[in-house]
Amino acid sequence: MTTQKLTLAKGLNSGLRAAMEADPKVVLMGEDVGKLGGVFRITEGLQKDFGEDRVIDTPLAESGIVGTAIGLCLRGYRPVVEIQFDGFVYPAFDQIISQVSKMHARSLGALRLPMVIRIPYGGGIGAVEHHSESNEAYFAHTAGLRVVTCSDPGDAYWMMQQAIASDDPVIFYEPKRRYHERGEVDIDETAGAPLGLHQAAVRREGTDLTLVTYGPMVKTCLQAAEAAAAEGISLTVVDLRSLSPLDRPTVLDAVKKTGRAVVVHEASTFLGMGAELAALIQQECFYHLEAPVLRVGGYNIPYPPSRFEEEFLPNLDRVMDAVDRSLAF
Amino acid sequence: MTTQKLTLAKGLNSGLRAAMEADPKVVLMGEDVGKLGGVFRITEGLQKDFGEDRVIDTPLAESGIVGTAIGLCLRGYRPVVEIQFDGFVYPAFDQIISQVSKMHARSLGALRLPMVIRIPYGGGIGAVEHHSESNEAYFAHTAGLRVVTCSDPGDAYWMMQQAIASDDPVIFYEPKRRYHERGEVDIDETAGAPLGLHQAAVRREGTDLTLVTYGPMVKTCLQAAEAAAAEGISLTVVDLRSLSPLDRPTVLDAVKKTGRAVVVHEASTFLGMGAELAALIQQECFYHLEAPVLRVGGYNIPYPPSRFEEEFLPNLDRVMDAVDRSLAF
Amino acid sequence: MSDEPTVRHHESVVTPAGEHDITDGGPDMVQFLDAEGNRLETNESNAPYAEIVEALTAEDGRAMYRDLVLVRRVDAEGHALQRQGELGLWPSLLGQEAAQVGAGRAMRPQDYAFPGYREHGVAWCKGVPPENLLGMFRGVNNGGWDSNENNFHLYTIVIGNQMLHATGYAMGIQRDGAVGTGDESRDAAVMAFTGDGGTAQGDYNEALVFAGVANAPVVFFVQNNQWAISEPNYKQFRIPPYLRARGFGFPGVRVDGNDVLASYAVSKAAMDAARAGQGPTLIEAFTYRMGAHTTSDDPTKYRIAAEVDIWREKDPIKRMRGFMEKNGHADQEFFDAVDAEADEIAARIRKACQEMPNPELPTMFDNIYVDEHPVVAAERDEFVAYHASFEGAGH
Amino acid sequence: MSDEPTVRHHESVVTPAGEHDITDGGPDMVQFLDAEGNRLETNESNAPYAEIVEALTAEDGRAMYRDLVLVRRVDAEGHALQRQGELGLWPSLLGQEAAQVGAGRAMRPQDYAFPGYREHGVAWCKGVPPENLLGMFRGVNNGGWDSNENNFHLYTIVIGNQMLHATGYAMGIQRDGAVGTGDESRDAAVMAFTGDGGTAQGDYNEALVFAGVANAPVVFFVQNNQWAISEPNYKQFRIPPYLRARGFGFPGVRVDGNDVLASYAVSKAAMDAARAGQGPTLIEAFTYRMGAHTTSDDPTKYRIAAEVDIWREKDPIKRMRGFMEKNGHADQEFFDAVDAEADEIAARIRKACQEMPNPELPTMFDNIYVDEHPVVAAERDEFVAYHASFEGAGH
Ligand SMILES: Cc1ncc(C[n+]2csc(CCOP(=O)(O)OP(=O)(O)O)c2C)c(N)n1
Ligand SMILES: Cc1ncc(C[n+]2csc(CCOP(=O)(O)OP(=O)(O)O)c2C)c(N)n1
Ligand SMILES: [Mg+2]
Ligand SMILES: [Mg+2]
Repeated sequence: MTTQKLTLAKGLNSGLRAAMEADPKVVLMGEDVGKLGGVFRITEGLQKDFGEDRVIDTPLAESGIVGTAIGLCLRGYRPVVEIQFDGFVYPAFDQIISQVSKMHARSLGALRLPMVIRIPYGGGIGAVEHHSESNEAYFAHTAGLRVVTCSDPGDAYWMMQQAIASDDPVIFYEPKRRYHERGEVDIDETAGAPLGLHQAAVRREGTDLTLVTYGPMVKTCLQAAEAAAAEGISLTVVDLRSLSPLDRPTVLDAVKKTGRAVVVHEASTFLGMGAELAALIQQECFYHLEAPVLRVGGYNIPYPPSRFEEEFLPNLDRVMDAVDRSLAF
Repeated sequence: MTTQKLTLAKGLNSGLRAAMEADPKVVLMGEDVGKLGGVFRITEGLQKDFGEDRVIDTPLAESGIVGTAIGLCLRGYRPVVEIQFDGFVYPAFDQIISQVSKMHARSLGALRLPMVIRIPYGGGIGAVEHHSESNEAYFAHTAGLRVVTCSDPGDAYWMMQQAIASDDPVIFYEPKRRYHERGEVDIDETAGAPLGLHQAAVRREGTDLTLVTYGPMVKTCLQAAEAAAAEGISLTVVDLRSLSPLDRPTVLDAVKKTGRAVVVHEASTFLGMGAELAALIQQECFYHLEAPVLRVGGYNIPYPPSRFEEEFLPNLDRVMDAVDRSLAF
Repeated sequence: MSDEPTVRHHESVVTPAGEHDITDGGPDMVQFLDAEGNRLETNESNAPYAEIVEALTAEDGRAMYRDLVLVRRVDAEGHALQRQGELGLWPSLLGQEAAQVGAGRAMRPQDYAFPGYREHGVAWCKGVPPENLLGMFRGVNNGGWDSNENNFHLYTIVIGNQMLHATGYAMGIQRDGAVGTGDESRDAAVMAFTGDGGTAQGDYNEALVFAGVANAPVVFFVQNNQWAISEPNYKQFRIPPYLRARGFGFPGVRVDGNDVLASYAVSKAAMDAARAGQGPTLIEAFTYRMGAHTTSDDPTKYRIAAEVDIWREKDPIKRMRGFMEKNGHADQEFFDAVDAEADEIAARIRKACQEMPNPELPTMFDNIYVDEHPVVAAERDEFVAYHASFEGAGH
Repeated sequence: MSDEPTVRHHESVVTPAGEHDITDGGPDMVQFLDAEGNRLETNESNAPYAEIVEALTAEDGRAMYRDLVLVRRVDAEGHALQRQGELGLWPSLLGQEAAQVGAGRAMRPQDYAFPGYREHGVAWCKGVPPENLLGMFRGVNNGGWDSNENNFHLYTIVIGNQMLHATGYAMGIQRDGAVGTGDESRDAAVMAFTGDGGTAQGDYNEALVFAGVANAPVVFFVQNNQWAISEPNYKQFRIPPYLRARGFGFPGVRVDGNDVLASYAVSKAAMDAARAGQGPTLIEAFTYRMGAHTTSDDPTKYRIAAEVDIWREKDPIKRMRGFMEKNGHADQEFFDAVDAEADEIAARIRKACQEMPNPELPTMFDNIYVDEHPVVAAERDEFVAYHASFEGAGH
């Protein structure tokens, strides 16, 4: 075991570097990904080391970026596209929905689009409008895409490499408020990634209730579990890691053991991931459930100005409140 | 009561005409909406009667159409935008998500976008790719939008006028495979619309199970209820009409009475409307449910070539199969 | 190419709708054959391409003519098959054969084409068996050929999308070092096809930006057939499509899309330049959609017959045949042989279409993902089990 | 305007990165004042606008100068407030004051402006109190002014979106019959602002298409400040932004964005033409972003100080002051008074910012919809009840 203490951002950066070293067909594309290293410095140093042809500062047009990335895939490349912020992926929505998700099926398997679309997402950083959104449900609803998100530096490092290695298109969500969190990362290449790209991880095991969450909310839920433990409540925390496909067995096993579940995410609840999880859990754990599956998420309003975000986003209190309501049911 | 026998398409056309007559600020925009009357003839005759300034053949660019419609709203107009087919709304996605849904909130209420975006949706017409999609979940998940759909000529006529009268932006889904279905429409203006824009309608009352559905699947579900009745099974059929907001009381009352529910739609089930409905119902009707809420929808694959669509879309058999599974639970 | 029209500041340049002449391509248009097939004099517009045309042999001309006739026949058969209920839809290329054959023949095998949905003639030139085009219009698949077999991408229906794919593919060619090496079998370029209406889309214009910035080896080939379903040119742009290139910093040329020699020469020059590393070119082929937009369309709603009559006079096949006859490049035997071949191909296509099996239902779950996907796998299994449950049940 | 540069066919026109001179606007650029404030001779480029400049009085010049100074001070205060933690972010307009004041002053009250996020100078000219700009950067709102009060739309952050809004608004003006009537207080036009990077977006180009086709009264004002965050011009386009208009059929002009007289004159001519029914114009203001992209940015990562030094010499305020001094249009007293006024405004803004109350939490549920929405209403009620449950609980 060779470990390094890395931030989540550095984990991503190292993961990108490893993938670029392993395969000359891997290219990075996006706005400001070159000299600047991206506004979050995730691609820092990579243009210097791999050249302008492999780390491409594109014109300011997201449909153009994803659209040309498709062409590069068709020519045998494996582009990793950076969308600068969550709220700027929509100009590329058409290319993603009409083309990226459907090309393999449309071509009866002849064509592949091994593309990764990186999206720094979520709030909590005091940003202006369009810089704090959680739009994963749009892509998770879209057949033909894979959608994943990391919650710690180790996953950042390994999942990035797995996503790039995937022959299917992957939407890779990066929890931007956790970019600077540090953690030990096992970078032992011979041992490989500890988990598959689409496996959920049980981050903590408990007996009373299961928190199902992902990305930036994993930390919040682990804190909630800590706080709950102090009150004698034992929580399981499942980090989904993959939103599409969902790792159903891991989720369902956890909920069956606890009989209660609360889903936590930053996105609005109406038709958010929590809707799918609640629908799935009630269907598969009907006789195990002692209370309805509850959802804690952003309210069903556009992401508010940042002075509201602390109360808009699920926080420790709101998670605990839902836990209490479930236990009291 | 003044009734007319109209097709659903003609109901929409008459609704548009009535709205244009009532308010000179109502303008129609889209590709081929002028002389051609739209590829489905929903705007037939309107350019002739209201002129080119009010029925605008736009350039072939959906972002441009919605984006300029926003500008027209800001100048006091009430544009009704036609998207030619469901699969062509994505180029306008950015304008809809970043601007249409958020402008009122962003301006602290100072600005309004009373816009209707009409989308002919769904499959079953033997069309080529991109012409049969059901993408309502994307918009229903988006706070700031209202999303409705009609299932018969009467709703087509009245809901179109209500949507245009709404000061909020409305995504109006038209079930294209039902355009040519006929029905009696009460066009008595003094009596007004029989239901509010966001009310669900109980199309049939039963005792054993509630089918929750909307748009093109209403007819299918009514046929299923008919078939079930022949087998001694009594089904309630709720036509949602509004997908955002949902008419929760009507749905929940119906399910509480029957204790069982199946949601039916053409869209893929994963994070489709059925996910939200199942999540809602299990939460609000926990002790009333005798079986998990089941979902019948398109499979979780891109809309397939038309030779597959009969088996891809929920049909009588698949609805009945779900009913049987629920009852056997 | 002639001088570019001047756009003067603070003088209105709007051309009232009525003034858009949709039957005359104007002096900038590169043309070699008149409507009767007479070889035109060298003029400012066609001069840069004259050498290419001069180099063509009678044999080349016959091959082009054969393509024109066969492609028209393929198209007619597609149309007929739709009328007879064998296909759900058919977008006819009638009138646009010369534009497409000229472009198609300017490509080398290693060049890649990104078509819209009407490029049956380009498909033909790239060697795609026409039977393969039918599947998507019959509803048995969404694209029935392996793009990499003939370097002809799948048809793209969402207007504009493929322009960016083409540009990205060209950027890949650059990264492969397959531009400007001088090696005829190595250097490659891309051709991207769209229509007059397609020029309004954001994606189209972004493709011009990306291609310009990257100096990518891509040729944008716009078939201006005067109509985007029911909308005439003046509803899509203020000045003709070939002039759009001036705003992006690379050459734009208008060519007579009904003159196969001109279309070929202009396309070849642009593709040669692209392969040589000189970057993108935009070509507007000025032509006409003789038929309906697709078999679902009714053009009598929005256009007058007189317009179609004018364009019938400019027919691309008649013109090429006139040229060949006038110059003794082919005899009646040749023309008869081509027609006979067309009959054969039509019969072959018809047979292939009628015999095309319905796909096995569970295959709809195939190839959604490269790697196994649990949701899709579970649904396929359920689907198979569900359908098995009916078997023998007489359901 | 000078002749348009020729783009020749089949010759590469790519300009290697190094050749993009980002400090010299070239001969097409309309300019009236040199860096020291000397009035330039009439030349081919500025001649069409000379009359407008001639008509300006010394009083006009002083008013412009005052705007330049006050706007710079407003901006500096915004920057300082961010540095002190009062704002979350500030995008500085430093260096672009003349471009914006010139454009802003060319608008009449009934003209509508659609800004990006850096148009503090345009906001100022349209009469928006600068305090109102702070809310969104402080995180208390997403746009703190009523656009219709000053006909200045909310800032738009998603690059390109507002270009279409502007075009649509202009189409509305046409439908209201408020174009070309000759009534000075009635005829209206729109100005739409974006940056050099913004010209790559599909929306931007679609706006050019729609505006061209509709002949809409809209002026596209591109501030080419040479950088889109870390990306220089040559990564966004192959030829300068003002030439883009040539591809869409209406006039494009490059103006010295650091010369307020030039920016005003060119903007006025374009707006007058738009109001008169002559359709759209594209203006590129050639200028420079003296500061970081925003307070979050670190330009030392990607650009050299020498470049900034060159542009410092071209400072718009120094230049206008030089002109006024040379011509005796203002005395020291005037300059001191403007500086004093700037101090006052800065103090006022600072105070307003510091005193800006945090919004009441439940107001986040307000104005999501015009009409009551059950989900939002229920969540607001739950939210209020939930927070009430903490009260007094010392939570
Ligand atoms: C994004 C998108 N919007 C709308 C359509 C529907 N549509 C199909 S063809 C067409 C007109 C295309 O006109 P043009 O580009 O001139 O090509 P042509 O059909 O004349 O060859 C339209 C509007 C589409 N396919 N894609
Ligand atoms: C659609 C979109 N993509 C990305 C961004 C992030 N972003 C903000 S400003 C900017 C650069 C803009 O450059 P330019 O248009 O030249 O304007 P400037 O900031 O120089 O005034 C980028 C990429 C955005 N706001 N919107
Ligand atoms: Mg056309
Ligand atoms: Mg800039």
